[in-house]
Amino acid sequence: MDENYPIKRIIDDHGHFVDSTFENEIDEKLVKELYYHMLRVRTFDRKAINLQRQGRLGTYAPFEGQEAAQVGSALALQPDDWVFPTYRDHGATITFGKSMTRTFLYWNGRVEGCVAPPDRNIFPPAVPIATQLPHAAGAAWAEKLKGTQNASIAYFGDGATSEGDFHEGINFASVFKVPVVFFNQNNGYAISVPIEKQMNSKTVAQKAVAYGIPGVRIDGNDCFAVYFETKQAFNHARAGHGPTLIEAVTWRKGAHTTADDPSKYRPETQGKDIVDPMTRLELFMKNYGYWDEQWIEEVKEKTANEIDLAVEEMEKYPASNVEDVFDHVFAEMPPQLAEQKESYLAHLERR
Amino acid sequence: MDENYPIKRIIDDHGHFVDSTFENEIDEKLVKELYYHMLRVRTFDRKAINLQRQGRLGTYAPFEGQEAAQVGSALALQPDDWVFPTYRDHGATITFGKSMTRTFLYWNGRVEGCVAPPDRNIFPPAVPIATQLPHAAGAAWAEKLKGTQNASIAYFGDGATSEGDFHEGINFASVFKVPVVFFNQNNGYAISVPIEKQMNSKTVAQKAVAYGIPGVRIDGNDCFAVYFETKQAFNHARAGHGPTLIEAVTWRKGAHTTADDPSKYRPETQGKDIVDPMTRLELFMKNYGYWDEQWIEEVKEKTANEIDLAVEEMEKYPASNVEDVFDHVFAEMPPQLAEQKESYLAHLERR
Amino acid sequence: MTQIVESNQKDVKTTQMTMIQAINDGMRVLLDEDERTIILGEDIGKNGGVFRATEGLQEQFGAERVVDTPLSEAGIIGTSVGLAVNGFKPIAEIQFLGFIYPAYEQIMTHVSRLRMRSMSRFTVPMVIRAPYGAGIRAPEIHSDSTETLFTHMPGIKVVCPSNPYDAKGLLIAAMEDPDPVLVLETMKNYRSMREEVPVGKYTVEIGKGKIVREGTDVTLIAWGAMITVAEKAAQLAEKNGIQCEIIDLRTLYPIDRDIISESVKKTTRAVIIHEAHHTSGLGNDIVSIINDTAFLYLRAPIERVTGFDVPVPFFSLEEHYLPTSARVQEAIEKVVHF
Amino acid sequence: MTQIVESNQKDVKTTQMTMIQAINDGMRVLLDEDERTIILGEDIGKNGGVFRATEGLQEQFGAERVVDTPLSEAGIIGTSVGLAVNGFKPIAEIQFLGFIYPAYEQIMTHVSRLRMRSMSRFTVPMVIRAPYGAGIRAPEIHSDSTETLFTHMPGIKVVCPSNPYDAKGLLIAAMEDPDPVLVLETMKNYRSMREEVPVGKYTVEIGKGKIVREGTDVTLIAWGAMITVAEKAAQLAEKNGIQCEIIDLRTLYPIDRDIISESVKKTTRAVIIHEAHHTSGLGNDIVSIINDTAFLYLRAPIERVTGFDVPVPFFSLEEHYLPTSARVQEAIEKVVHF
Ligand SMILES: Cc1ncc(C[n+]2csc(CCOP(=O)(O)OP(=O)(O)O)c2C)c(N)n1
Ligand SMILES: Cc1ncc(C[n+]2csc(CCOP(=O)(O)OP(=O)(O)O)c2C)c(N)n1
Ligand SMILES: [Mg+2]
Ligand SMILES: [Mg+2]
Repeated sequence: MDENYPIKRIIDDHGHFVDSTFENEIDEKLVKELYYHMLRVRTFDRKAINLQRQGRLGTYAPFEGQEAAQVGSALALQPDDWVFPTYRDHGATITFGKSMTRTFLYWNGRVEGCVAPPDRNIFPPAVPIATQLPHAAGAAWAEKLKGTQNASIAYFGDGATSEGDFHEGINFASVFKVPVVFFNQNNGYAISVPIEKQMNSKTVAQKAVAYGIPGVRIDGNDCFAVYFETKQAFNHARAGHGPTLIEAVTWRKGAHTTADDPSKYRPETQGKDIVDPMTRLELFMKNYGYWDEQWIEEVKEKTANEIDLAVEEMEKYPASNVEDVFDHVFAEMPPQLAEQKESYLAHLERR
Repeated sequence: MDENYPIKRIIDDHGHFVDSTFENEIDEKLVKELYYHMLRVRTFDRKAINLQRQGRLGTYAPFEGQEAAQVGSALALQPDDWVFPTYRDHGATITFGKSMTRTFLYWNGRVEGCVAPPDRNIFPPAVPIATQLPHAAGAAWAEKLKGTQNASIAYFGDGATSEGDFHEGINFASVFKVPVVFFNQNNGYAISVPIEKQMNSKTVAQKAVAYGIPGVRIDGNDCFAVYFETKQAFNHARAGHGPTLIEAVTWRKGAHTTADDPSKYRPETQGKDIVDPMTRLELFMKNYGYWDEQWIEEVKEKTANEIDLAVEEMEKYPASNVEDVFDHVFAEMPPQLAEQKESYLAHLERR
Repeated sequence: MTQIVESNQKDVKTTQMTMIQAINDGMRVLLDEDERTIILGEDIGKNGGVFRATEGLQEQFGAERVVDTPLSEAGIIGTSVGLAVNGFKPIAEIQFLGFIYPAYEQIMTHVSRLRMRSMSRFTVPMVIRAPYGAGIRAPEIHSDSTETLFTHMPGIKVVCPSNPYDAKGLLIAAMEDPDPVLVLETMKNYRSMREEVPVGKYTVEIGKGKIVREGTDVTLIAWGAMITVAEKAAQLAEKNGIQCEIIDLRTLYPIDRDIISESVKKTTRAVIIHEAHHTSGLGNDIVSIINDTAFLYLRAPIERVTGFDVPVPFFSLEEHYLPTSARVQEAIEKVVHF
Repeated sequence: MTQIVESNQKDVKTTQMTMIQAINDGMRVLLDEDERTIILGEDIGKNGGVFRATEGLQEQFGAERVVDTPLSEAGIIGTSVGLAVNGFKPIAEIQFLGFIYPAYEQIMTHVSRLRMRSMSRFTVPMVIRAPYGAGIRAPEIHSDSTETLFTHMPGIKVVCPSNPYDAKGLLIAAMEDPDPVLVLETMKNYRSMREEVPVGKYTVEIGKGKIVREGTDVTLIAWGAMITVAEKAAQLAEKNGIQCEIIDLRTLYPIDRDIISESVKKTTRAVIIHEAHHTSGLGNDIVSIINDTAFLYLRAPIERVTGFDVPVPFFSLEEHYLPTSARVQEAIEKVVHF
């Protein structure tokens, strides 16, 4: 079956074109945009790991290795689209417009970290695996009913494909032909469980057959493949043709989270042959004359400053407000809850 | 995609061979066995509807039109196999050895109706849709671990394919390569919802691709196709090659249950062109010299008597025992439950 | 029966309706007045629902607004979350409460928590309707009464009307509520009574119980199908000179503590009746409310008459599972003669 | 602290263990003594579980008996039902209690009801282990404490050890039980204490609470992580001359009513502490038990110190959600000075 789902690539491991379909659409603007965002989120990611090590952040889920998949797909979105991320997709959400400060806050156990800017429809990260797929279908359905051109994207991992909600969400989307892109990052592992223990199918993409929708398998470390295939899936969706399942084959370079020790379950050498998505883009830029040392230095500096500022903002952020424990359960607090709040605040006063 | 899943048939609508693969294995014994059981369960089914109309049975789920699918598959089982039916699969369970009396009792709201003979591993009918698929995988897994040649069969409908448990059950079975046959009866409707509103895929069989297992689409009204394809799937399973998904395309001739009125949601004419599975077998028997009027009369009489006896037994069955409300919750009753039982029995005494 | 009639509307046109008709009528009003209303469920379209709750609605409002879904409760609830967040007002029908469990994760982790998680940026104004309860000779699992699973879930309200008027009024109130509301509908009462129900729109306030019979000696607290049981028991008790007050709780979360507390302070005795299991049933919450608010008034231990701690039995035995007026009557005698 | 030591075994070899080690050791014993024992879960193999509960077990007993499953809780529980019915004794690990919801239907309609449905022909002797509770700075949903969802489910037992000794003993007892048992493990105590735990096999009886501190003035009833909170509060109260008795309930279904009733009859006052939400929390059941069995002894309304009726907040605020010894102390003062 997997022979029906060859991995689509636009550039190879050495940064050379292997597919020229989109060659004309690749220009300096796009290349720099991809590079800029990938560098930016990678720098964020590494900073977050450092902060966690220093005890300035809680347990953190890194995405290093998945930048091409996350940035490439996020850049394919329109501003009014809907994004349904997991806990590992802040590379995508930051690229789409979520604030870094808020993202740091999220990893410090701050609910404020879930809130995206008002002009971006970004759901809070889904922690219960695969539960966001039906939401993406529902939001897309609403857009269809409203008659807009907006669409949804649901991010999820290889492990998520085993949950019922994966199945039910895609089934609904396919039956109601709603504009949604199911974007799977197959990063090889669900915590410690390798993909061959997760599923008996050789690919995630082939699962699209179950729903009679297109399934596309792409090299998730090739930012161009990700960008253009996601864009195509969105075009398909916006044109009223319904959902697409994209499998972006990528690799989680680091631990599942900072609390995880991958050496317990995967060989040191595994994945070492995979060319890093940033390296691949750099090679491409050098091969095709996009490499601009000065611009890169500027971008690095700008990004570093931006992130430092975000760290500062995060650390200066007003302390958690105990009232938030009670205030966002209902629009209007039921009497018993109001009483609980009141009596707890009074208790705190007394202490 | 559906072109990959043509409907397999052995005999056509007129009872003529269209596939000779199994011709040598079709002998008088098999033909008569199929005929006998299909007649037997159809007679049971019609009797049950009559009893319901007379108020002698509760709401009943008829299976007329699905006899070939149920009998053909049940005859492919070995005595030590495990059967996981729904509420509509008593054609299969009766064929496999469940008592008719108990089956009637089931439809009279008697829990005794769930209990199969000790030498038959038949689960109680699964009422919550698709929940039995993981059970079938688990029981089959146990057989594999024990090193036996036994296998499971899970019966389920087209509607069931939309539930998460369908997906999770087959995924487990495929990953652990356990000996189970997932036997889908696509009877066109889930209550009032036609298959094209249930799924966007043209077939159920193609959903097997998602799990990297064989998917087979058969004419569920051709008892030979059902029998031999199910047998093959069992051989595959017993040989250690894992699960198969079979889609038996059939037709629910009657109502969803006796409480349902199909004229509300499906045109009178729909399905009228489908040749009844019994008629097809009869035509086959006539075409190929198996028709034996005398034997058929004997079988009809025998069956009618057997069913009358079962009705009698059901109606003479000892009244429901109120203690059963309490006695099968735990092996040993916790004190509070024992107290509830005691005080309720005392209350009944007082009245 | 001393039915205390609410009438916030005067001179309202009314018509005779059963509870199922009132629910159907309520949905028609909601579909009619707001085009964002969308109904999702299994068999609710042409078939009009297995209880005919949505009869005629698809015909009137089209298949885009009254939608037959695949057989998938998590799908129904999960997509409803997306629809609700994105501007629609879904009414999700779960065919029977016993089939809500596959959607439990969606309700528990999203329907009820999305407001909190997003600090009220994303809210889920939706209604989940679910027929519940035993006593109609339905197959297994169709008869569960597991309201506790939802009252123990911060972020969702739970209502449970016992009659046509409340059913329509609470359904409309639920849809006007900015937060998710689970509407539990007792199947036993779907067609068991008919009463005058206002034509058009009106609401019954969520969070308010109702005294449906006034009395001085003991307070009976019940909801849904158990109101009828309580009323019969009260009639029996009256023959022995015991005057029961009956509270129809109507909303199970947030519970109307005041109505309970005031009544028990007056009567000094209480019997709680529910068909859910005894252990962790909502009756325990009511015992606590009385403990918290009327401790010094209580003259006898509170009695609870409930479903037993057993799975709801197959229908040949279900009458033994359900509270009966005879059991309630004994409980009344017990608290009165403590 | 007046720890009352149980010793049904004399001269037993013991060794120092944390709770997580005791659980690991318990599973080793079970795998070792019965080859029908099989463990299923996410990340329990090479990784040894996210809390190391299954550390070393796959290495020792093989990947056929300690099985990494796909990420699918309904799959884990559903296949365990099939395994259990067909002769195996599964221990199913749910990575966190907050992720049990996708399996809720399987537990509610099959694990707990198959015995009833088959009149005891098919039984489901299995154990479900689930870490639960807040206070370890885990992400959202990882911190739920929703035992009520299982105590309100006839056909399954629920235990909740607070210490290494009970954790191992209850786990082994759960596996010996002919019926399904849910073992709730407080993550907060996984490594917070070490104590002497017998090497090899022993059991702690299901259904029996334990007095972990004797006192005369007020009974504190708690379980899991709340035992520590109760103990601190008792120490604070002692300074004010109040002697608290503490019951570690240990089993949440079936509850040990006698131990509660006897203690409250003695102390005449009770404070219940649990981290689950207030409404429909198990505290209400305990209030009812006291109402039913010690009504005339009670000198003050029972106080409950619980998690609030809000979703467990993100971890920066979780300490405000959880009962504290300060809140318990106030409740103690309140019942004593009523
Ligand atoms: C329903 C549910 N079960 C278990 C978990 C615990 N858990 C968190 S992440 C994870 C693995 C997810 O793997 P995958 O979907 O491949 O995404 P990745 O982490 O690789 O990005 C698990 C098991 C959870 N969050 N939700
Ligand atoms: C989880 C769940 N949801 C809803 C129902 C109500 N229900 C009973 S049968 C049925 C349709 C099933 O259709 P299908 O799977 O095609 O089987 P068929 O009845 O056609 O044999 C529905 C919706 C149920 N039993 N379980
Ligand atoms: Mg992964
Ligand atoms: Mg069907």
